[in-house]
Amino acid sequence: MAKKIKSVEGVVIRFAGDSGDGMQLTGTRFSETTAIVGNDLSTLPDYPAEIRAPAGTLAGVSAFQLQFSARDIHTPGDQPDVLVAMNPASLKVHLPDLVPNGTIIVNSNTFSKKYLKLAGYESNPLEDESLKEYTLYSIEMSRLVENACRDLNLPAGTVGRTKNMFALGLCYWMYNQPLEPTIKWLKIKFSKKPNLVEANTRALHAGYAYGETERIFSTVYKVEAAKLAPGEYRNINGNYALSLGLLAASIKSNLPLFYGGYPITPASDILHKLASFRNFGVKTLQAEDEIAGISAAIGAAFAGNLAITATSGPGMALKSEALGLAVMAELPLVVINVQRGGPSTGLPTKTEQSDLFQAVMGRNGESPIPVIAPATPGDCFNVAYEACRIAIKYMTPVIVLSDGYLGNGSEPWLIPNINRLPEIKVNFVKLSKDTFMPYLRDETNLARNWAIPGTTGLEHRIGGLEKEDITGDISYDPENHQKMVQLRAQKVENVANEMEPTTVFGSENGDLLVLSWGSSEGACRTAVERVINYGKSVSHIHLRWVNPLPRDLGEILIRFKQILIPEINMGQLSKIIRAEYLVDAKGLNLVKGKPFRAGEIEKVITELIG
Amino acid sequence: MAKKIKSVEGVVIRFAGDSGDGMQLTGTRFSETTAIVGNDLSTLPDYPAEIRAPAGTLAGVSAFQLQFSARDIHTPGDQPDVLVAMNPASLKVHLPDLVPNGTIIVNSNTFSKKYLKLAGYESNPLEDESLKEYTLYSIEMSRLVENACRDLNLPAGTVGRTKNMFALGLCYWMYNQPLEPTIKWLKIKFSKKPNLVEANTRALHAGYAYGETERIFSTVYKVEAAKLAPGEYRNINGNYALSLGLLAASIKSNLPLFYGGYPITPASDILHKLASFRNFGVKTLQAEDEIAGISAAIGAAFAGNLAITATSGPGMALKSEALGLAVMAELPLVVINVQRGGPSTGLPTKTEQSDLFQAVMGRNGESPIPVIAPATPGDCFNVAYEACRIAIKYMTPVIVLSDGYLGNGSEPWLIPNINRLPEIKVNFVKLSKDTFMPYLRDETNLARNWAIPGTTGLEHRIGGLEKEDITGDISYDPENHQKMVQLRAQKVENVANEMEPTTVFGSENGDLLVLSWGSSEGACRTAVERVINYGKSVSHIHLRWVNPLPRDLGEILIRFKQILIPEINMGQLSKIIRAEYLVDAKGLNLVKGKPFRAGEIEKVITELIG
Amino acid sequence: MAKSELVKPQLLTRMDFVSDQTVRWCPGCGNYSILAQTQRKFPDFGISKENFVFVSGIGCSSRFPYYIDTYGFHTIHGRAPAIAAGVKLANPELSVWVVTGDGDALSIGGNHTIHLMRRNLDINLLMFNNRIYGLTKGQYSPTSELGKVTKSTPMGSLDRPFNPPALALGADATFVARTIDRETHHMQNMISRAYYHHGTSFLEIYQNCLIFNDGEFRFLTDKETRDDHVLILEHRKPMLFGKERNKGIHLDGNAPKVIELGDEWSKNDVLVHDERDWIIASILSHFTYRGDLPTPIGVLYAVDEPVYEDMLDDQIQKAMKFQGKGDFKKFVMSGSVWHVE
Amino acid sequence: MAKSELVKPQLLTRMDFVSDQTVRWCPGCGNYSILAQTQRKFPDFGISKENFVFVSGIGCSSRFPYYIDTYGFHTIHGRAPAIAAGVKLANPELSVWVVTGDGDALSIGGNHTIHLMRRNLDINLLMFNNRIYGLTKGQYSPTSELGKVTKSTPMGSLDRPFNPPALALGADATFVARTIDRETHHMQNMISRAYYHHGTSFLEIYQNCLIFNDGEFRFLTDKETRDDHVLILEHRKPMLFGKERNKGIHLDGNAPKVIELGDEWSKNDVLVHDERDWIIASILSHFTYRGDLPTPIGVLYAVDEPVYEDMLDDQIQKAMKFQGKGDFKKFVMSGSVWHVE
Ligand SMILES: Cc1ncc(C[n+]2csc(CCOP(=O)(O)OP(=O)(O)O)c2C)c(N)n1
Ligand SMILES: Cc1ncc(C[n+]2csc(CCOP(=O)(O)OP(=O)(O)O)c2C)c(N)n1
Ligand code: SF4
Ligand code: SF4
Ligand SMILES: [Mg+2]
Ligand SMILES: [Mg+2]
Repeated sequence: MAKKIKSVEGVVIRFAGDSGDGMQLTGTRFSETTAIVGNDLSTLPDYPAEIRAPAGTLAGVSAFQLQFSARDIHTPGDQPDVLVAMNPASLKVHLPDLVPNGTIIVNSNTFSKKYLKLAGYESNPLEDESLKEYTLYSIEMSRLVENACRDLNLPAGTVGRTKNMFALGLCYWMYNQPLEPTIKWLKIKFSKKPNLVEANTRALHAGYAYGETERIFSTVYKVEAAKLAPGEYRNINGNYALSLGLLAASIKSNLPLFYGGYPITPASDILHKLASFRNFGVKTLQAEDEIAGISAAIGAAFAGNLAITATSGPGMALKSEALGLAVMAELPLVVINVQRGGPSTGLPTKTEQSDLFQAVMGRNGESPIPVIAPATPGDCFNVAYEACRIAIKYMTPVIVLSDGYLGNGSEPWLIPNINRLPEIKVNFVKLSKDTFMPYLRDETNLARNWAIPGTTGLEHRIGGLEKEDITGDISYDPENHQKMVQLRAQKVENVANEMEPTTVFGSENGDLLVLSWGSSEGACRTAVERVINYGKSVSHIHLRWVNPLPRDLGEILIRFKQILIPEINMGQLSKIIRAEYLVDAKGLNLVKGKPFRAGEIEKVITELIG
Repeated sequence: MAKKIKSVEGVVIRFAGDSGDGMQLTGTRFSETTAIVGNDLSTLPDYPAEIRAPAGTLAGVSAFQLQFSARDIHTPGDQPDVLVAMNPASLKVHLPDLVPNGTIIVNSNTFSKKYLKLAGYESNPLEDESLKEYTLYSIEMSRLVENACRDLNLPAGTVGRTKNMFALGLCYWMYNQPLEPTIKWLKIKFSKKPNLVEANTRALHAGYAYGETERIFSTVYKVEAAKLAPGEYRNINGNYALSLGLLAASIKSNLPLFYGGYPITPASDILHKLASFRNFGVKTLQAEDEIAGISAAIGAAFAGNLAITATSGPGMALKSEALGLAVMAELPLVVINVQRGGPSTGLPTKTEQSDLFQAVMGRNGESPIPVIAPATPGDCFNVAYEACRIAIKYMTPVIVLSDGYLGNGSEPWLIPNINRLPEIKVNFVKLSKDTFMPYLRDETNLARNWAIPGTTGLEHRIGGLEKEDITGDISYDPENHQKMVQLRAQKVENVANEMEPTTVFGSENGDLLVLSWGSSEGACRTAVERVINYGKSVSHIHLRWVNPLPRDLGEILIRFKQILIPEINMGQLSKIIRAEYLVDAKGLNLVKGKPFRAGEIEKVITELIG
Repeated sequence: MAKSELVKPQLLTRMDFVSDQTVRWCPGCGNYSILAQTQRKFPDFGISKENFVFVSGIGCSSRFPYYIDTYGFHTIHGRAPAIAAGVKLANPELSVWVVTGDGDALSIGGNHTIHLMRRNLDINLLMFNNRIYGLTKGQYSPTSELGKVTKSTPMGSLDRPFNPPALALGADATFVARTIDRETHHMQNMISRAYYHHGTSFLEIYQNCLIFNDGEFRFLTDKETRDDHVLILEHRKPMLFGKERNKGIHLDGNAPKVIELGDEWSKNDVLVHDERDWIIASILSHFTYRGDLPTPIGVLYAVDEPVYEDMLDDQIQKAMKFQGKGDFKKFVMSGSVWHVE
Repeated sequence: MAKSELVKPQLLTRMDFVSDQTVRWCPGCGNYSILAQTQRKFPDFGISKENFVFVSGIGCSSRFPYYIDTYGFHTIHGRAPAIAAGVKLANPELSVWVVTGDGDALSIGGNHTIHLMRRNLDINLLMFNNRIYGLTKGQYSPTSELGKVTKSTPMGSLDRPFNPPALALGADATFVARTIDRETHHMQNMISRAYYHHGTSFLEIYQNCLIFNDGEFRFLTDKETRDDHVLILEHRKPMLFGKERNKGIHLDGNAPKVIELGDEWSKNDVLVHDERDWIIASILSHFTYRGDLPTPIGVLYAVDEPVYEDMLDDQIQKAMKFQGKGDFKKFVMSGSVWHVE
């Protein structure tokens, strides 16, 4: 059958299956391919907290959603157009999200009595009428890969595990994508196991061929390359981009990078990545706990390294005492929190934005710290870099609030030219004729001196007790304490000097302003774009720094009749904005372990402006 | 010379000397005596962070201020009327606070060249003209106690150390106070060292006799007994009152009290006190750190004890992860933070109110906890008791925010009748025919079930992962998470049901409302009393619960033209009030390690209302 | 969740300890066996279900409490020993068990673990040692051998590992034992010994994580290699091992070495185990990472020492006896109290 | 703060290590002597002042860095070992010293202390053991003897104390030594030994807190009792002590006991110290809380083992050699990169 090729602007696919079915890998491969082909894309991995929950159960379902598009897109899509379901449980869990009349592709070999029961199906949905509103492709993937690999004499289990490649091949066919990048990747991945390369390649081809030869698919879709800014691109997830941002800051500041941290989902990959940068001189210490991780980083900062620690919510809680020390010692330190669902252990593999209060206010005493948040996976690079720059320039810890969605999600990333990144100047104090004063401050930004051990003649002592202004000696003087509290606050306020004037997307005033921070940017932007298209007077501001707030924000906010702040928490930025500007900001607060869908925000906007 | 006795309403005395001079003890004895005599009183100990800083230095000065009065007073006084200075350094440090024309009593034997130099005096202030505006009594206390004790054959050092008793005796004479309570106390204190009883008693008498016989004092003052509510009184400091409140709650709830904690200034005394209550069945564990302390308490709560932990700022930071577990597990737990100067180690022996943000917002995830704060040392009893009651009734951790000033400060305390304290009902679940559901909630207040190990048939599991509503099973379901986040928030909101209607001191509306929380109550009340006396339209509200806020607060606030919130921090309650009610509350924010003086607040009120 | 039919403790069976929660470990994980042995052994103790409490931290191992039908508390990473201490002190009647992993117990929780041991509360601590972080997907742990290549150490780990029994002995533990996930019978014995020891029992259980550290203990479990590598300790018995039980441990001064019984060496040259000898236990603990010595399993050390909660109860009894049982009214009225009309 | 006149390291004197801050310990505190011995010994090491870093936690002892004129960091309670590790890893050229107390190092900081030891960074840890919490005014510490009456334990403490050398050995420390505040010369030697040991050096210093625990070590420092209670260890020398050096340590099986030289026992029966023997060190470590045995001071144990920062540096060198020195541009351009016009 000749391919009937239909051009579409974008597609949302969700791959779903058992934890052992390799769905994360399938999704990642598909993303890589569409990225290379030139689509814009955005991904959303979603996996269970268990390493491998019992096969076939609802708890064991792992999924990966991606949107690829010819347009510049901001989210992994609200609802999948296509659901690939490798077993009954994954169909059960994910069907409710599918668009009306969407496409379902299933591995029908797994729809046995046993697995149907495990998934809680009374009757086989492939056979009863329940899926009749959808376009259902029910394919015996397991059998087909078995056929394809018969002569390889591999164990049945090994062959069975290639069925994800079948599904992938089929999707490549449907969306007119090349197989080569995946084949190349397989060759590298299994370079020591040629048998596996062969089996997986055969499965991939089998899936592609299935599309080609079976008459069930009437149409093939084509998504044109997106008009992205010119340059070199790679597909990148947030944790990796963040690691590269730190690395770039180390190179540009000419400071060795020291990382001290403790593994925790979803931040561990930052440790993994940095540990692989040994040839850049990067030092990593997997510490005994989060406290030791940040403590070692503080020690390294004292000794003149670019000091980093990363963690997630509960680990951040543990770091709060030591963070206070970094504030008092006024040492540069970048602390990354890849947020996850809370409170307590909460939902460790799900995303949330609920550690904002903790970042801004979660310490004893008056303990101000600048807080910055990336908007997209690729933006994690810039934000990490900027955090390092500010930490060094202002001699302060800086908190980066990423989240699980950004950390694991990916998008095409315009590879930056390291030469064009802003300078990071480090001015270690050198011996001079003047008596050295550890708490003497830069007149403009109030940063104190950084004098590192090993420097002749600058021996001095710092610590967590209140310091005397300028000398840094211990001081219990009442007036000095007041002064130092104010100086530390003012120094952090001064970070606002670094900010560009706030850009308003849409008109400069109007009926409603959507204000966002962190990973909600994409969904907010998409929602606002949509309602602007309907002719509504709605604008969008995205905050990169959540502490301090931009100096011009107050005057912008009052130009709008209503303010809506969507957050994956119960209204934390809302509270801060209300307190600061006394504006009646409304929150859209969903805490479901998932990023916003643009549609959810669009709906509320529409309700608010009637 | 016959005593000329003059009646005064109240007096503020400050005893100051070297760390080794026993000023805390002197102050405490004077307080006890005036209390027994029936004065109202309020005290403010102030000592250095070092155990015993070098003798004679400014850093080594230790002081104790008290106000005793015939009126119901709320603070230890703004400025001392009398300064007792046992050495040059203490004169140097404390003279600036003395009222104009105030009285100075010094031990002139210590004004040697060496000590004058250590204190940074160029010339002897007793001899130059610098003190001429004050009434100066320069007395050779060291020599006089030496004389008094000569025949006791005690080491010179031992005799020298009784000079504080001389000073005390002299003050007793000046303010017409009896010696007996102090003599009785000396007998008990040194019951095993009769020599010391004798020496100290002689020194005390010598001081008293000095007043009586020397002609330098023209007048003796008398402060009439205050008109306090009838009943039995004792003098009590905040940490002790708090310990008794916990003990009372243990008795009334019929739950054994378990305390797990780690020593830290200024909270350690709570551990010390509770550890001495063994005959009440109280169990205390000095844990390896703050985390172990709260963890053990959480374990004890799970097992059905009344579980307590206490600490100060940095220790509170360490507890934040475990606090999140208590929120998720919904177990009753009382967490006490006796706040001190921050950030970091800060000013460990000074007072501050800067851990409010940390208490309300300092955890990962949406982690709401009720927060209550005592207003006076005696109020620590009620607040501790109330915290226990609420923790048990609502199955929630409750944070108590005391501070160094309350913890160490003392006042006469009307001993409560334990029978009249509100009931604390504990409903441990018992086996019934219904399947047991650990997260089934009380319909009215939303508290979940408390079923303790050892109860037949109720075996169940709880933990830090998100729980399914009602069953308590682990749940990653998005809708369930949203629901549980809201339920936990609502449960804490419901604590507002327990509050009496807010009382406004002064008129129900007017030019300005002073809003206070915690230990600033006394200074705020005094200031407001003063300006009302001048005919100003100013009122005062004191918040006992800072989270949740009283339901009626919003409607009261808007009745005032201005709102002033004095806090020993940079405006933490202010931010919360602004965010909640969108009122333009102004802060009076002093962070100097000291409680407010009423005068400081009075001044700002006057400025604001013109 | 709880069954309302109640069974007398002496009639309990394994199934009574199976909870209604689906077990969610990877198929083939060593944890399954540990769970099964526990559920098998518990009925023998003859106490009713409601008196058992399992407290765990975070990790694959720490999911354990969900699967056993007793009281359970799945807490936070590393804090289980401290939380369990609170449970025990609140109610010393309970039989309290901590389930923890090598990371949970020795990395983030190291301090609580050693402090529990020195305090010697009567708590049984089962440490599932798979020498890896399972739940966070494969970083090295404090028991991973030096040079271990993992996700966080692509060029090999740089930390000399802890030797858990040695650390426990250094912390003055009163009971130190080891077993292996595949030694089902031995494990049941060890669980029983831990249960009956009055004081903190530290039981290290070698556990295979087949996803991130498969085969770590294969030499101790494979039929062919096992007998030559496992030394089963028995109190007052000579330390013999090997397929033919013809190898033994000999002390050359203080240095342990393997001898083969035969012409040169006889049974008399073989070290005799004494559970109460701290030095022997220390020597045995040092076999762990050495290739030339077998891995001891069994009770390395067991002595009776004062137990924290017993002494606490003692103090309470004494205080009540000498000061009188606390009477709040009397108490607050004593000392400097005055009356205002 | 810093002096601008610079002195060549070989010409430094004690006074060069005296900072401009007033020392604020109680007059008579044992800490003064420790400070003085450190300031006396440091010039001997022949490195310049700026290469020393002192890191401390919180406690009376932890005020130490303020008083010695090197780089110093007075951090937070219990975390000094971890912070010091960061300092050392950031710049391995520095001579890094941790000053800590028995509470700081073994209570809240216990975990960092034992992890530092197993990692074996080249850091010198001086633990001032006064068996009490000084700064918080007199609660018992993890080294206070069982039954200790303090502010927090009015009826006596219930925790069996840690034995610091035993714990260090259990954590596989490579250098374990002990000295006493009053043994000025011995202390200087031990500071020197710690300095020259490559790897983590754990030096326990008995220190008298005359305010809250006066006399705790009197039997080891009083002229009359001292010789009969202190056992001075020397490598390869028999363990003799007593005023007449006529008493020795004898091993009866594994059990140490005191013998008196004379008719029954000769010098040959006396155990010879070997710093490199873990078992001997373990036996010695167990003398601590026993009345019948003397208190060993000196180097209990010292061996060479791989040092963390050396291995880390090795990895970096290797990676640079085999992967090439990192080139950011090349690196981000490798792999799946595509071009958009
Ligand atoms: C405070 C905190 N830090 C880190 C984590 C992440 N975390 C969960 S389990 C774990 C280690 C698991 O290793 P182990 O204790 O050996 O258990 P296993 O999974 O191997 O059974 C880590 C680092 C966490 N949950 N909480
Ligand atoms: C997080 C935290 N917890 C508790 C304290 C209070 N604290 C300060 S020093 C100390 C113990 C001091 O004992 P030790 O380490 O033995 O030192 P010493 O004063 O005896 O030299 C404690 C509990 C603190 N500063 N920080
Ligand atoms: S990851 Fe390893 S330890 Fe965890 S369940 Fe799977 S096999 Fe077991
Ligand atoms: S309290 Fe004790 S340890 Fe602290 S300075 Fe005084 S004597 Fe020394
Ligand atoms: Mg493990
Ligand atoms: Mg100490």
